[in-house]
Amino acid sequence: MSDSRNAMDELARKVEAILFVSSEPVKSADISNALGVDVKIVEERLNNIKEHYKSHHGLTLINVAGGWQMATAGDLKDVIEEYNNSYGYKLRLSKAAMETLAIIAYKQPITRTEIEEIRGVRSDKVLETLLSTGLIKVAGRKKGTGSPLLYRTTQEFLEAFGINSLSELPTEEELKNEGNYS
Amino acid sequence: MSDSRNAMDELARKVEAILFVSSEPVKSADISNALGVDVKIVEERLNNIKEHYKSHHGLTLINVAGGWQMATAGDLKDVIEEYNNSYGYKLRLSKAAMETLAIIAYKQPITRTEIEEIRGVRSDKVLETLLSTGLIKVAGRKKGTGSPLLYRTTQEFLEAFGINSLSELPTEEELKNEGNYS
Amino acid sequence: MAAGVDYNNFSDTINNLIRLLESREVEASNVSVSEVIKIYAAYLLRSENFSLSDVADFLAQAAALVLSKVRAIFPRPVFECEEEEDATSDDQDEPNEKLHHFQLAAIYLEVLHYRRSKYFTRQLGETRPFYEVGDLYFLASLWWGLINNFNFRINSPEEDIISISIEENQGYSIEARMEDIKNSLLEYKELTLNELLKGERDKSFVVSTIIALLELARIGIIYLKQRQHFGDIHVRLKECNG
Repeated sequence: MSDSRNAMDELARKVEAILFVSSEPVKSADISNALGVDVKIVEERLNNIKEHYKSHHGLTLINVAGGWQMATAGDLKDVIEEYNNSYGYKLRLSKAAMETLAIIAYKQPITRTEIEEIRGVRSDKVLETLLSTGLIKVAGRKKGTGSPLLYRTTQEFLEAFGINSLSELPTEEELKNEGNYS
Repeated sequence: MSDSRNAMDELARKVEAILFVSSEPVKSADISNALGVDVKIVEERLNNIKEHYKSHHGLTLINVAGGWQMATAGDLKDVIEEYNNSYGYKLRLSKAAMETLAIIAYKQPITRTEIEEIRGVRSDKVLETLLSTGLIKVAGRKKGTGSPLLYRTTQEFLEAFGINSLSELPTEEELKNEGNYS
Repeated sequence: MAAGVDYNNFSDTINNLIRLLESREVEASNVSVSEVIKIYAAYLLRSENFSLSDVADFLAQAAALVLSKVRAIFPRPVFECEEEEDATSDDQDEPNEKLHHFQLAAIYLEVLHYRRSKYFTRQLGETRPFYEVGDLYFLASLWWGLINNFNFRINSPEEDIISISIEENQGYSIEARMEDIKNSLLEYKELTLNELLKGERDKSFVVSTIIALLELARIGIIYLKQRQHFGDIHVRLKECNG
């Protein structure tokens, strides 16, 4: 059991406290800077904490949007949902919205017209919905006629889908070959 | 170390997870109701968790406002403060806060009542949040009955939104100018 | 609706009116509900004896009338739970291969989201979703949306909103009001009718709020609950797309 004791040495305690007060994912580099400790050592502690949580706690660490975030253990989903379902990461998108989101994720920055070319249907309302979810944002205008707005996914997008960066999405090639992800 | 293992039995894990997701103090009776377990047993687990935290973690349980709340360990106060000052300041806002910020940006100086008239909902909490971000500030009082506080955006607001002056806030035409069919 | 209503045969007259509406011989949006009610009040004042069942009949007829009108003033017959476009790929002659990849990607995203949904993080005060500070476009679009709704509310004609402004603007106003209500509920989870009205006594605002609530309930976006007779009406968001 000594390993779990080690997991919570002074440094690990600090790392844990920092993660706790941050409601958003924290980069290990930021912790490293804040505590003046090598990033590798911080990452070691992060792993230790995660391990310790696994064997003793109702908590876990998730690695998301390029950072680390404290969360409740996956197996306690039902308990938490029942306790207070307003805390869950509730996000339900229509098929049209998911499709549009996928296009933006892969093709960003992209204009509405370009999205519509791919989808074959008008997409202004879907874009409005997606903007209102915080999953995408307007990121400037494209140069040229009409200078249309460009859309991009946000940090919220990475968090909502539990990935660290866009590079974790399968490539278009992989999708093509894979064929059936369902 | 076996006591710490006991501290985190299945029930304790659930109690811990519930405390974690609650941003406010939770009454042991509420946990007892939620989990269908006697309140005394819940309190036993709360004490176990507290004990376990004491010896291993950067966290603690505090008994406040008639309920229990997870918090960072008292001795880590400085670490957290320092972290918050330099990194913990991710500027992301809820839609309600963004709405309020938008109103202040375009209509400043403005009172809370005027903001609420436009939004159609109470906005006191949102204003508090915004004040704490430094994006808005109180800028005097309006003359007249009650002399309510007036709110304004700050220099920090301009910097955050990448504009030099308020005159650069997009007009309706600029916003709509989306090329094709808008 | 300038045509006179015969006070003595009020019930028949209103029945005829509803028939005309249903056969589309009279456009529902041109009917002044408030005028009909005014006349009915006059009718009640004149006929000192009326039975409860007369009143019940009238209420049923009035409800039918209001329903026709509500249907007429909504620009689209169905207000989808969200933005779902109806045209998706129905009339495409050949499968859209480009889109197919993204449809697969969308499914992949669904899977990712399902996995992510097992973990709950702490929420400190603010409610999700979060928006990045610095998104000038979003800030501006919020402002222009809010101010347009606000100006519309303020400028709505005071008088006889049901008969006049419904025809001109109310279709828009109700949609805007529905949007407002949805947004308020996203923030506050539960609100009462009184809170939604905020002491506003402007007829147009009250009517558009009530119609918007009824429509939101009809399309399954909200729950309405009145816990006691004549008590306040509690409004809660149902789970729905988007």
